[in-house]
Amino acid sequence: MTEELLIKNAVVYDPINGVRGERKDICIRDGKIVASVRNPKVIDAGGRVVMPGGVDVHAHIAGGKVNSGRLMRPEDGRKGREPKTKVCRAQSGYSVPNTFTTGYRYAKMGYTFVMEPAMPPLLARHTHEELIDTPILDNAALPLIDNNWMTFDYVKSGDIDLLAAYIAWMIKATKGYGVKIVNPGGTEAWGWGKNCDLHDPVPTFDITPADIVKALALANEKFAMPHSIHVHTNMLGHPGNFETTLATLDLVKGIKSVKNRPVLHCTHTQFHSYGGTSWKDFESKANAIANYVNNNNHVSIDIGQIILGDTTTMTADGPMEYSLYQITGRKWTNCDVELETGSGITPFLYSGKVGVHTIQWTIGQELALLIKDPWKLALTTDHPNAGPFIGYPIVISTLMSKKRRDEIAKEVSPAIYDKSSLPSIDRELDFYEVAIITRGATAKILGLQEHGKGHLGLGADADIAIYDLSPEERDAGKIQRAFLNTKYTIKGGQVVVKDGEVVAAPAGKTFFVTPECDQKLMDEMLVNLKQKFENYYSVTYNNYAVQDVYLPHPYEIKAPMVA
Amino acid sequence: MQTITLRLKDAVMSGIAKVPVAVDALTPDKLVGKSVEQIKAVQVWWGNSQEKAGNLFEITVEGAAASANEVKLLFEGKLNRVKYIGSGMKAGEIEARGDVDMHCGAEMEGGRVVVKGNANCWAGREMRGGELVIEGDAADNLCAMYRGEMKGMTGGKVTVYGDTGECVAQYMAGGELLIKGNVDILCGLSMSGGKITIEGNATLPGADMIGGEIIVKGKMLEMMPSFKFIETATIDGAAYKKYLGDFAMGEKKAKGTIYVR
Amino acid sequence: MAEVTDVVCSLCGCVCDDIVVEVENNAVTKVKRGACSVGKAKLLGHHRIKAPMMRVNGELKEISYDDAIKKAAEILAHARRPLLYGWSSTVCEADRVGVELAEYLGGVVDNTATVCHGPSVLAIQDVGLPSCTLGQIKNRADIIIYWGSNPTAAHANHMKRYSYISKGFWTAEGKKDKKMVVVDVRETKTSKMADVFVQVKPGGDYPVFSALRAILRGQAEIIPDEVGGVPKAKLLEVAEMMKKAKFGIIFFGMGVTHSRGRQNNIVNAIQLTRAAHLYGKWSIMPMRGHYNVTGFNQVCTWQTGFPYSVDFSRGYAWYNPGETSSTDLLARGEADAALIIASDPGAHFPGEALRHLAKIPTVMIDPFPNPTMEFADVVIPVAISGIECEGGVYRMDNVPLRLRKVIDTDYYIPDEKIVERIFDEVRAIKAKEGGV
Amino acid sequence: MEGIKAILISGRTMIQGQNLDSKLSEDFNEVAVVCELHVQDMASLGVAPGEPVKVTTAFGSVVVKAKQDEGNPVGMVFIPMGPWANALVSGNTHGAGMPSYKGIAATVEKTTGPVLSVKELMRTYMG
Repeated sequence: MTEELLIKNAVVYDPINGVRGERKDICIRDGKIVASVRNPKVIDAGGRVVMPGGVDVHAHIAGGKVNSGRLMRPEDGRKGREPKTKVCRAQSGYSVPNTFTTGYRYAKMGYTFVMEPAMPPLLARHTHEELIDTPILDNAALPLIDNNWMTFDYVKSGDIDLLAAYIAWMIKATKGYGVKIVNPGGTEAWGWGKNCDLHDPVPTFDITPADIVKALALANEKFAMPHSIHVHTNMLGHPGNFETTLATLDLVKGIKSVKNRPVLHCTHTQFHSYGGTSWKDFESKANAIANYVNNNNHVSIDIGQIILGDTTTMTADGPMEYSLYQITGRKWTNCDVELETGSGITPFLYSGKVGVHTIQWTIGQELALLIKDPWKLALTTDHPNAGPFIGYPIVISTLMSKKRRDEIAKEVSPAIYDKSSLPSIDRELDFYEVAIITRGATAKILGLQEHGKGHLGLGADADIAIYDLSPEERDAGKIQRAFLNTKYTIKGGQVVVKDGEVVAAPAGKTFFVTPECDQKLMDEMLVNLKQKFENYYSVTYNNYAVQDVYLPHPYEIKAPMVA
Repeated sequence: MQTITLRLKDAVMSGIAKVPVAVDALTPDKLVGKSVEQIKAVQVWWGNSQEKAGNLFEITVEGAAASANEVKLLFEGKLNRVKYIGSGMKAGEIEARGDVDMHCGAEMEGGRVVVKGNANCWAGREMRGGELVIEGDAADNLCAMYRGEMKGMTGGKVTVYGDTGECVAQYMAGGELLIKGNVDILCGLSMSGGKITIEGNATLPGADMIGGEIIVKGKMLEMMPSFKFIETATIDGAAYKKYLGDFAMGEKKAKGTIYVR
Repeated sequence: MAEVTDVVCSLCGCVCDDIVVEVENNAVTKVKRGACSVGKAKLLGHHRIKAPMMRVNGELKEISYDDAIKKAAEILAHARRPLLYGWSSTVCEADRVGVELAEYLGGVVDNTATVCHGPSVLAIQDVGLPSCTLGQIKNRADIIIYWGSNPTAAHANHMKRYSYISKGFWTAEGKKDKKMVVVDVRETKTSKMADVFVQVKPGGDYPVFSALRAILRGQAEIIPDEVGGVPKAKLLEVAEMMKKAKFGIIFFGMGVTHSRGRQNNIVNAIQLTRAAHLYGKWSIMPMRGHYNVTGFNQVCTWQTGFPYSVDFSRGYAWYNPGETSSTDLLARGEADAALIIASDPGAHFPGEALRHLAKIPTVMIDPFPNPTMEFADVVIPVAISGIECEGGVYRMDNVPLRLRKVIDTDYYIPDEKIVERIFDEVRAIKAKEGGV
Repeated sequence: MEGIKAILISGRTMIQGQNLDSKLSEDFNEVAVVCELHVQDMASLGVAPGEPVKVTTAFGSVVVKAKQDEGNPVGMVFIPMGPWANALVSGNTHGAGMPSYKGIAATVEKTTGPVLSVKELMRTYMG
């Protein structure tokens, strides 16, 4: 029996297909968008705003780091509790919700795909086990290949082909999606309690973070990878770090991708757009970063917008989290991962009364409003670092409403008026641009538009969000409420949310990439890799790779080697 | 003045297993204005299912009350497995005649709770206001925080006539606590504010404290090694040694004070 | 005869994964290398429970798997406050079903951490845990402290694979250029190997941690001459060593989680690690006992938001060890039914708790006969994880590994399947009786 | 010869570990039902290795076999983690979920026995 569904009277915003608020019907059969249907169940969208299912390029939702955050914060778990229902498991948590709640809350916001951006390779199995228990959302994870000793070997020898072979092996071993780089070199230095800026040599390995980023960008483009390297630049959170960010973006300027996409994605850029020399003269440098992005086409960014309130910061940038703990004195967890990467976790309160936090809060919005082309831009809060993903509707309402921004400006620190340009920006995004930065651009940045995501063209996955909004709605409060709880969310042709209630919780698919590397190259690399396991790893080579049983609903993307 | 008497039926605790009854739904501010039938219909948790209050308690109501301040609850019967007495209370009065179970007066904001007996763990947890009097002993984590929080008791007044357990007033940030008996180890652990007066003995009080004040009128059975003697001071005419600490937290944070007889 | 390599040990928190065994007509005949004597004993196999049983007027009688599963479901489905305890000597796949079953029943789910490293979890919730994976220690550590932990008795391969004796990138000479400090209330084989042995008075750990922290924070002069039975000179000696470390690690065990101060000993040990971090790179790690005690805590945390002692009475998770933990539920006489899986409260719980366990209907799921069986009304034998079936586990440093299946069993059923079948029966009972 | 006051602790031993899954077997009985004492304490009790001693705390009493151990300080007794040690432990977890397994005030006396097997010890809990 084929499952047919017809959505009538939808006002569709589908930027990948250039559909800008057209009143249309959407036909669905067997979970896909089709041209016509014969005997469908019918949903009358009643002229409401309809978009493809949301795609989030960067949210820490699954894995060792996130779970350490949950475990260490029962006081966060105690918030947001909901009893189990016939459909839903028991829910808990605000900034570090349990996995079921993550699936339900994203679905209620109309999201259907989330990228876990930081999977420590040695702990990859943990990330996949949590993705299995994250309902509804299709997903993928990016293994961290930034501070790996194998990466250092080939960056030092300059052998990009062998580095490409290592990347191919690592992405297959971890069932990953692409190359994630966090504080390259710095987290290895943190193994001795130290750190590195872009051109500082990594202790003992004496290569620089700049060398690492460049080499990995080149190696990544040796395959037809759907996504570019995903980079958290050095010196996150340090006043004056905008120069490090610009220098990092410039490193890869000449590199081309066979996949006609940028070659570097700069993530949670807000944390990397700081001016001044200390917290006293701290100021926004969003305009400098925005100018660079406007004048170059080899870079995409996601904003990492602050949500005022308490949250849990967690990143592979061990040294940064330690410095945050030293400022707040709150609890602090660290986990260096042998030969590969690290992580740090500490709670943080972003307060509108504090000047620095207020400027941080403006920077994310400045980036979104100063960067002219929304296709280079993704909306994130680096969940939960700058704030929980449940805050996305707030960000959407402030980007769409100058009036809302001015109201908030009056309630926060006056530093907003002399250290940031947000009050002077009048631009308001419309539904079309919002659809770009939350599904269109985000799907393209990840290379998922070729795999049925982020749009409603024929053959696309029937992932659809129907918001209880008329296209003319301009009231920030109504917009915020509507983007928090959809009228309907449809995942793979199945209604999963109705009137803000989860009515079904099917399992999501895990997307992973198989880079097809030349076998001779691979064998040469494996000699070096097996030596590392023999001498330095605490697990054996044969027990390392993630077994297929950890992906009950796999979706494979092959990435052939580029000639 | 209205008095609502709630006598726990013997049958509730007659089984092999003594499954706790949670009465956070039965406080003066939540019951004011309700008829006895409506009170009997209030849902109360007993293990993993809710029961009508009337099925677990014999309930009688005398007099009337215009506001919660004029409502007094009287808990009677075998209360040692009745949890959350007065929890989250905003106004009015509660008297519990007998030993009560955990979370008595937890997250109280106002009103007065008197326990004619011992109170189990977490009495006065995260208290913000109001008064809690325990005429017997209080078990561990009296006036403490919930796991992971940085603040426990922030206001209100608690008096315990008997002894108390471990970690009393952990992460205290405000309010007043008077203990007439002895306290077990680590009273005032990690406190940042508020005042604790112990008329009996104490063991390792004030560890990791960064503010607030502890007075030990009885014997200091074991003193923390990381406190610094400052001077002698007099309180109510008696001489005390004044210590500053906890220097294990570093000089900048060692802003807590302990007075030792 | 076949040789099986890279076998993963299913006994202690070391989870050694380079074991080589010989298998002949479906039995492990030889453990060639990689396992300590304790791991070897399990791999070579012991006496185990032959068949499912049910207690009929005092005596355990053999019954079928189906009947045992039905009886187990009846006991759990009708309970007002069921305790589902254990989960540490089985795989994550079983733990996932167990947490869901507890949620469905409105019961309490808890694991052996509640009598082992539960206090370490409470401490992490107070101050966090600056730590690392074991390989980081193997490659870098120059000062190793075992505090209230006796690896020669409890984690025999620990020093050889990960810490004092192991050789790594910056530690190619093994223990030659490392220092080991052992802090304990008594001398042990481990303390005899130490460069420095600090003998603490029983229950004296807490003030000793605080004294060391004050010294590291420049307040040595206020420290009295003796703290917790340790002379000040010894404290100064240890503090000096800690200041010079390039990469220091503190391993702690039940010597500090079981004694006076409990979780606050661990908070203080973590605070000491943070103070030492002012001078060099310092980490701290609990010596988790069972091979998958950490795994349950991980599964329970991502599924419920909390690591153990989770009470689902109200349909959502209420976490409060000391109220919702197994010893309290039993000693206070609250639980009215118990499911004990992959653990042995009969051997490890206080007598007071066992007196109540004896009074309530109890279901036991385990491959091996143990003292808990004396309390069991239904006994269900299972396949041995890591030998007869595979599954996910988490090592003491939270590194996830996968147990291998080494030999077959055509009779015994894995834990996960048994718990699933009990769950299906519970659903059927509830549907019939119009329950939730 | 009346008993001595002592501090009781318990913990893992290699043999206890090797029999983790066979605690009903004879050799577990042999090996885990011991109470390790300092040689001086053995002398003041007038007890030779292998002879039964009765260990009592505020929460229970159990008969085990004396074993000499150089590691213990005077006044400290060690019983391997297991049924006999835990017969002496309180069920009060002091609001932390963790029983007080170590550092319990105990008295140790010379006795004639009997040393209960694990099964017999478990029977004592079945009122």
